[in-house]
Order: sequence, then C-alpha cells, then structure tokens
Amino acid sequence: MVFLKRQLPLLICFVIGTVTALQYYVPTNFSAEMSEGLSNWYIIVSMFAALLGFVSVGMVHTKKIQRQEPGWAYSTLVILGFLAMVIVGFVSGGKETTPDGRPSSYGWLYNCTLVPLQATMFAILGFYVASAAFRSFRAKSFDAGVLLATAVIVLLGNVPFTNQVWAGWLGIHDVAGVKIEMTDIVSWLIGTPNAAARRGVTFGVALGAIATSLKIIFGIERAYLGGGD
Amino acid sequence: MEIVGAWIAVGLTLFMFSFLYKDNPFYKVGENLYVGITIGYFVIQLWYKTWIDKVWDVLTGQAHDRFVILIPVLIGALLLTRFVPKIAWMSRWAFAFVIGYGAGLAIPATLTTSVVIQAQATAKPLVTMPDRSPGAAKATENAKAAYDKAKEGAAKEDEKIRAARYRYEQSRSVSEYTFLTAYRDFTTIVIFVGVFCVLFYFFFSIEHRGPVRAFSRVGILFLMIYFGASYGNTVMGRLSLLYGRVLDLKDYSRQMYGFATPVILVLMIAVLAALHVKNKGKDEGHAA
Amino acid sequence: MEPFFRKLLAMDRRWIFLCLGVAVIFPTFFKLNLPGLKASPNVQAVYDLVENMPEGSKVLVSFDFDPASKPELAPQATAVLRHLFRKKHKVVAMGLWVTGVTMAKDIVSRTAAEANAKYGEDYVYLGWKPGNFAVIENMAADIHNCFPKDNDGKETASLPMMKGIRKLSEFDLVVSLAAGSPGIDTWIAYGSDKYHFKMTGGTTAVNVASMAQYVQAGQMTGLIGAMRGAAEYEMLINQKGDAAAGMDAISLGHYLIVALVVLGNVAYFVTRGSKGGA
Amino acid sequence: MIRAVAIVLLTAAAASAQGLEGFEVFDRPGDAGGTVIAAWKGVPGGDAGVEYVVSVAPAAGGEWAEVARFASTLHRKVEAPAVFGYAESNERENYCPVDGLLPAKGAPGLAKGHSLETRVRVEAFRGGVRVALSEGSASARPNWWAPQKANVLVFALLFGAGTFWLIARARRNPDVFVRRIPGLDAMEEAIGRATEMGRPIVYLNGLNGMDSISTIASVSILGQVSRRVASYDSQVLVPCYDPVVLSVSQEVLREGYTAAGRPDKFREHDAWFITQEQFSYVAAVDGLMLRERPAACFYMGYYYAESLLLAETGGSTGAIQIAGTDSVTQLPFFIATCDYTLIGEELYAASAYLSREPLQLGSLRSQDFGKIVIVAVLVLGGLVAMTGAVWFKHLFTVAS
Repeated sequence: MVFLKRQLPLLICFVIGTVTALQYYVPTNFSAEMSEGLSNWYIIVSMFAALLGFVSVGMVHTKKIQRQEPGWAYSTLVILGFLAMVIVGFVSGGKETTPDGRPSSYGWLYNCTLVPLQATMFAILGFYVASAAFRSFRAKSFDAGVLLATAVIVLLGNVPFTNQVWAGWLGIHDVAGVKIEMTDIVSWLIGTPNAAARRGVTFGVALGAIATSLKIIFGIERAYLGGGD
Repeated sequence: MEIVGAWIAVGLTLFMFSFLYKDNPFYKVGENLYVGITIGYFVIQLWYKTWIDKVWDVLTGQAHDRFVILIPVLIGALLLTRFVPKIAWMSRWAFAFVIGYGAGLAIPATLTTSVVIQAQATAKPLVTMPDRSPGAAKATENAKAAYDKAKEGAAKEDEKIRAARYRYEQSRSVSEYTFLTAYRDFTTIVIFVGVFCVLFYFFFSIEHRGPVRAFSRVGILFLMIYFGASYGNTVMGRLSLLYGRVLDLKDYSRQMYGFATPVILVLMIAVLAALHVKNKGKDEGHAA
Repeated sequence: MEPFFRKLLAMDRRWIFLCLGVAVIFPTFFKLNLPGLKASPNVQAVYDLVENMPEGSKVLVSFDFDPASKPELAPQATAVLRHLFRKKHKVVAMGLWVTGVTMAKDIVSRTAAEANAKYGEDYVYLGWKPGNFAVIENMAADIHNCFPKDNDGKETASLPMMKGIRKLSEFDLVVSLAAGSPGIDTWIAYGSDKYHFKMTGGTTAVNVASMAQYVQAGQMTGLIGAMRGAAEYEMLINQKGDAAAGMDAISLGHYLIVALVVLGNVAYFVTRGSKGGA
Repeated sequence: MIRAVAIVLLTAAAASAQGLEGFEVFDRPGDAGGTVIAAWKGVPGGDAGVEYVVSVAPAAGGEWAEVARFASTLHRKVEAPAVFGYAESNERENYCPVDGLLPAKGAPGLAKGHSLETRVRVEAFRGGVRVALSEGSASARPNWWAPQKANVLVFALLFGAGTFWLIARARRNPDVFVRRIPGLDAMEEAIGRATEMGRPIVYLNGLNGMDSISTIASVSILGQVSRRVASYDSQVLVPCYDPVVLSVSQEVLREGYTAAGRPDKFREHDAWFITQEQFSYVAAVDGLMLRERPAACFYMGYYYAESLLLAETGGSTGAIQIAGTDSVTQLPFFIATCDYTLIGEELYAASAYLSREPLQLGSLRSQDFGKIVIVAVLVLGGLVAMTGAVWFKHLFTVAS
C-alpha cells in the first residue's frame, strides 16, 4: 500500500520525466512517435485537470448556498451563469456562428457577457494606475528615482505627439547617424538596458526552474504529492 | 436580440466599473456571474474541442489501436479522485504524470531558450573591427553618391534625404570606425555589463563587499530601468483597456441600442445613492 | 504652498478617477488627430518580414489572448491578418487561450471576408486545445492529429489548404499574439528553438519589456508592442483601424499620468520636511 | 517538362562528364529518417554562374526525377551547421537535402523511417552547358542521437549533477552560507515597530496555490515572522485567498508560536479564508487595512494585477510595507510603493536563509554556481569573440 501511495507516483514521475527529457536528444522515429503520443495524452489529461478546478469552485459555492452563508445569493449567480452558458453551448452545438455567419446563441452570450465582464475587470486598473501615480509613486530613494525617471521617459516616449514636438518641431533627429528621436530612445531603453536586466533575471529564474524540475523528476521535491502518507 | 445584447453588455460593464466607487452589490453580481460564465464557456469548449474530437471520435472510429486513448482518460479520471477522501491518494499517479511530463519537457527547453541562447547572444565582441574589404568600401561610396544625389538642390533636410543619410552612415559605420560603430559597441557593452551586474546582484553565496558590492549596485540600477520601462508600458496597457471599454460604452449609447449606456448609468447611480443613504451611519466595512 | 499640497495629497482618489475618465472619454467625442506616429524598428521588422515573404507562404497565427486584452491585441491581429491576406499568404489561425476562441474566430473571418479569402483554401481556423506547451509539441509532430477537426467541426484533413501542412516546421512563419503565458515565450521555448521555424509576434504593453530579450537574441524577428505598435502597423499597411483611433485617448491619459507622477513627487518633497504622515 | 529534360540530356551528351569535387551522398545525421544529403566542394573551374540540377532515382533502377534546381550561390553548407559544422569553407560549398524518401505505405522488409537505397545525381551547368556530373547513392534512416544538441545535454548533466551533490552536502552540513538579505532587517524592524505601536501586522501569501515556489517560500517566511511576533507579543493577521494555503498558514502559525514558547498566544482565526475572486479579495483586504490600520504590511508570494490596489491602500494607511515576489510584471508597483522589496530570487533566498532547509539551500547554491559559470562564459566569450574567433560562440549554438 505504501508502495502504491508513495513510491509508485515517484516512479511514474521519474519514468515520464526522463523519457520526455531524453526525447529532446533522440531524434529517431520511435522517439518522435512517443513524443506525439505523450503530448496527445497530456492534452486529454489537461481537460480533466481543468475540470478539477471547476468542480472545486462549484463545491465551494454549492456549500455556501446550502449553508446559507453570508453572500450566498451571489453564489447562485455563479451557478446560474454556468448553467446559462452550458445550455446555450449545447443548444448551439458548440458553434459560435450559425451556418449563415450570424452569431449563434452561444456566440451571442459570449459577446454580451464574457467579453464585457473580462475586459472591464482589467480596464478598472487604468484608474488605479492613475491614482497610484499621484499618491504612491515616490522617488523615496535613488533607486526608486531611477525607476521613476525611466518610467516617465517611457511614458512620454510612448505618446506619438511627444516625438512630433521633439523631432518635428525641435528638429532633434540624430547625432552623426545615431538616431535619437523619442521613439528611438524608448526603443533603446527597452532593447538594451532593459533587455540586459531582464536577461540577468531570466538566467536565475531559468536555473531555478531547471533545478526544481530535476528535483521533481528524481523524487527529491515531493510537495506536489501533498501531505499525508 | 442585438439590442438586448447591448443592454446586457452595458449593464455588466457598468456593474464592474462601479467598483471604482467602492465594493458594492452591482460589482459582486458582475464578478460572480463572470466566474460562472467563464466556467460554462470553458466546459463547452472542452466538450466539443477535446472530448468529442480527441476522445469520442477516436473511440467510435475504425483504428485498431483506438482503445489506447482510454489510458489518458483513465489518468484524467484519477485526478478527480481528489474529491473522494478515501481514494484521494490515487490522484497522485495522475499528478505524477502531469508534473513529470511538464518537468521533463521543461529541462532541455528552458536550458536552450533561457540559458544557452541568451548567453550566446550576450557574449559578443565588445569592439567591432571595421570591415576593410573593397566590397564594404564600395558600398559606402555608393551610399554616399545616393545621399549626395538626394540632397542636391534641396534647401532643407526632409524625411527622404535623412533616410539616404542614414543609409550612408550605416554603410560607413561598417567600413570605418565611426561614431555609429562606437554607439553600437556601446550598446553591446551596456548589455554585457547589465547582464553581468544583475547576475552579481542575485548572487547569494558571498557577502556583497568590495567589488562585488559595486557590481551589485550597478545591477540594481539596471533592474530599476527594467522595472521603470515595465511600469511605463503597463500604464499604456491599462489605458488601452480602459479606452476599449469607453469606446464600447459610447457605441452602445446610440439610439439604435435604445440609449443603453446613459439609461443604465442613471439607474445605477440612483440605486447606489439610495443604498448610501440607507447605510449611512452603519459600519460599511466587511472582512470575511 | 505646503498646506495646499497637504490638502492635495489627502484628496479622495475618486477625483483622480474622474480626471482620467475625462481624459480618455474626451477624445472619443472630439477627434484631436495628434500627429507624430512613427514606425518603431521592431514593428517595421515584422512588417518587412510579412512583406518580403513569397506569395502563398504558410503562416500560423496563434491568438494567445482573451477579451481582457482585446483593445491592445485585436487591432494588432486585424492589421497583421489584413497584411497577410493582402499578400495572399496561406493563414492557419488557432489559439492557446480558451476564452479567446470566439473572439479570434470573429477577427479571422472578418478580415478574411474583407480580402475575399476563401475558407479552407486561403485560411483555416483550427480553434483551441488545452495543454499549453503540449499543444505545440503535438503540432510539431502532426497538426492533423492535434486538431482532428477545425473549430466548426469540419475534418481538418478534408480542407484543401491543410493537405500541404502537416508539421509545425513546415510553416514559413509563426505569429503569436500573446497577452502572457502561454504565449510568445512558450512558442519560442517549446516551438521555434526546438523545431526551427521563423517566429514573430505581438504582445501587450505589460509584456513588452519582458520580450525584448528574445528579440535581442534573434529568437524572434521584430515585435509589435501594444496598441501603439498596432497603430504603427496600421500606418505601415495604410489602413487605419481601431488602434490609430485610440491613440489620442491614450496620449492624453499618458500626459495626465506623467503630470500626476510629477505633482505627487513635488507634493511629497514639499511636505516631507515637516512632521505628520499621509 | 519532358522537352526540357530532353534538352538537358542532349546537352549533357555533348559536354565532357567531369565529376564534382568532393562529392558525397549520405543519410542526414540526427533526424527521424526520410532525408539524405548530397554534398560537394565545387566544380572544376570555379562555381561562378553555375546552376546545379539534382535528380533522384531508385537504386533498383528506374527513371531519374529532378528534385531541385538552384544557382551555386544558394544551398551553401553554412545553412546547415547541424550537418556540416562551422568550417569556413562552408560559405563556398554546396549541398542539397533530398526529402520525402519514405515509401508512402512502408515497404515489405523495410523498418519504419528507413528508405530504400536511392541514387542521387547532381549536374552542374554553366551557360546551359553541362560542365560536371556526379552520382552516388545512400538510404535514409532514423538516428538515435542528435549530435548537434550534445552541448545542451552536457550542460544539463553537469548542472543536474552539481545540484544533487550540493543538496547532499547541505543535508550533511546545513551550515551553508547565504548572504544577509537587507529586506530581512527591514522585516525585523517592522515587527518591532508593530509591537511599539500596539497595532497588528498584515501578512499576505499571494494568489497562487501551494504548488508555486513563491507561495512555498512565502509560507516558510511566515513561519519565521510568527516566531518573532509571538516572542514580541504582537499580532499577525493572515487573510487567505486559497483554502489550502490557509490550512498550511494556520499550521505554520501554530508551529511558530509554539517554537517561541507562547502556544497560548496562538489564535486560529488570525488566519482566515476570504474568497477566491481576485478583486473581491482585494476589496476585503483593503477594507481590513483601512479598519485595522496595521503597523506593517508584508506582501510575499505571487501577485497579479491586484498588487497595485493592495500596496496603494497599504501605503495610504502609513504602514511600513515590505514586498517579496517573483512576479516580474508586478515588481515595479511594489518597488515604487513599498519601503522594501525582495526582487525575484531574493524571495527564495530569504526563505532558504530563514528556514535553513537543505533542499532549498542546496539548490540555491547550485543556482549560484550556474551563475558563476554563466559569468565566466560571458567574459570568456566576449574576449574570444574579440579575437575574431567563432568557435566559442558555436559551443553555445543549438544548430538546426
């Protein structure tokens, strides 16, 4: 039993992990077929993994409704939204448009609910960015000052009209062939010091990710198994 | 149908925007609907795009090895044993498959994309040697001729002449060591120094003293430029999203949609004001 | 001066919300048409790439975003698709983000209809599959197997255009329009660096700074950044669209935010000396 | 087509049939089969203005079929470094891959991925006159090894071995040096301040689940924070986004209070679940911060767009704010609004520093070694590149 609960998962992980990693170096057709098969399996398993998340959200909300916890009425909306989408989805056969090119009821519901809800959720942040710009972005230290200065240059440079003033009216174009229009300055900032810093971060993150993957494959890191025996 | 859709879309948009005023029932309605609708949409996509065409069609097809497809289905089903506490441990086999596959694929891919290639792109010659070949000299000459021709008779430099001059400077920077060549070398050096110093900043095995401290200080500055650029761009992103919503709202305020935006806006403000009056004096906070 | 700034700092933030609202809404009613838009080198690189491919090249466009980033990436997708159809390239569209499926279909069919492109011969929309990187891995082996049917349930193998396209490496170009991960980084790590095809794409403003390293290392050619990048692309193909129209609103918003940052810092430094926090 | 071939044959008969220099036909190495390659060094008399025509025929006999026709400036060997490496002569020499040799339905006695023996003929024409002709044969087969990726394999093996060795070492002797991280001093200070002011500390674990490295690090830091809080007799509030993270946090708090010798001070409801809806969670936490006016706010773990809303509200209450996240898109907001921010890997390092767990210490050390190697490669690479040599660069090329 302990074997089934603890060792077998580690063994499965080890075998699948090594086979997949080695597949990168082994081009033969056997390896290619294996890679195709495994990726296809993974896609199908992903479907159930998504389901796992849905079921747990569903359970949280049904529990809330059953126990009539505070705010349980909102939970009924989750269930309602879900049912509405699923019903129109099956009625439309999963197609977004009817054969004549008009939106099906599934496509219609998507366009008038999911699109505005999701888009607005992040549009709200525009306002908070503005208020934070005023209330919290402080050059408290030299480092924060550098951050703010870069941000302001990028903000100004991202507006085409700044370049109109800079290049069009002030006539600043280049120094001996080195372009210094506002667009070029922003491109340089992003393409050079920014890319360098990002790359430095990438190295560390990538090494960390590789180390974690290795530890998982070789069964040293077992957090994913969860607690218990 | 279109008008109904517009009213729903406007209503939900404004519900979400009402969060700006404060967390309120309208917003909660929008948010909870969003969760349900997204899951519903997802389920339909999974059913038709994965279950039907990758599993069901194969099973009902003619292929002699069609039942192999039941293996991943079984693995997937094992994931769901999580909800049955007694046999929840069986889900570990499935997690082992999912995580093992991801980890195995990630090792060589991450190493190639994020380490090997990035290192190669940084280790460039820090000083460019001019190309002394006759071909390069000839190219410069041609570019110069084209530039001379372009500026002939023109009193002021316009876009076209400038483009010709850039081309000339470009080829001159290859055949000679010009200011432009120096600038390009400078760019290479900045990247080199930046990567080098940021790596030092994230170095935990030695105390940051002496030269290491200097390097890591420079590293921080590079990081701050990165975050500054990231911040500046994020602002643009958020504003674009806001503009997108404003445009839709404006579109829906036309007569053909029954003035959806203004009508709903006024109604909502009225309700929120009423709620405000009703709750006045009560503690409005809520933690759990 | 000091009491004024102190008062300013203590102001309800909803006033700032109002200012921003006005800055963004105003230009939608009164067109300013601010001049000065210029193609940045990275957008130009993407344009040149599409422009210089021989007619009929096979191009994969992956919609790796959802309605949350629609105002940024939909104009990019529209502009790139218009360009691709205009150059008579063969377009295969798909997506890795589930909630973007319907929106992507809408964009693809709208641009195709403009160019009189025929479904199945000039373009195909395959839809979505779960599994992120596994989808890329699976497509590298066999696209027909990965997507047995297109988004509308037609057999992929029955579409004339797909007869000549079986593997990812057969594409002349892969374009990923990504709002995050899975997106450009996934396509590079699990796709182009491994199976060797040409890669380009567009991304949201938030991710531009993070993608720069791939452009610098030559792992992808060019990059369209955010709504501004889309506006530049629209300018290059000479067909103004949603992005160009939005630049005014965005510009005013930017100036407002710069002003707020400056004002906030001035207020901070003026009031800092004396005691009492915010 | 037939006419064209006929003309070709006629001219061919008229010219002398010299061979191409260094002509060879072989299976393409490092592939899944189906491709052979014809390669040659040049034509007698130089290849200026030369056009090559490549044809194939089954070795068992049959018609020649033209498969490619190109000018000598195309199909140079440099385009296929995976096959020919990086010799300088590759710029002048040509090759031609011949694909699609696999029989459509397989052939009896032929293993998968193998092709029948195929003859490949290359003719060189200058001004319509054939100046050279060579012929060879090979069969395509799948290969068990991709030599062009050997470098990546070596790096992976070295890094893997190093990681395991360092973890094993840290297990024997967990006294591994990790430099002091300035943010940790600031945390200490913040806890002290909270005690002085008699106000609580708000500690957030981020929005990811327990499977994310940053959440693991965050919870492990919470454990250390709770010890200090317990010994100072202060209070830490942990509103949670994820039920699993909640139960782990409660466990960690209990341990922390016990370790500090104050198990009586532990209140289970100091950590509680709010909701799994992003912005509702933010609204609730913001409300909490405005009501409780905490002395300090700690944001550790992974955050999304809500980072800004949290840190802004926290800042407006005058709390000391310390953040730690590896979510790079949110870092700018934390850096500009918080008093101290642990950037990316610093979060993991802080967790290793505080917890002294061998697994974390060992891999932190191995990542540091990896970084040393990268630094060395950058410096060496830069120096070697300046001499004009390219071999060093090619050690890091993953060829196609």
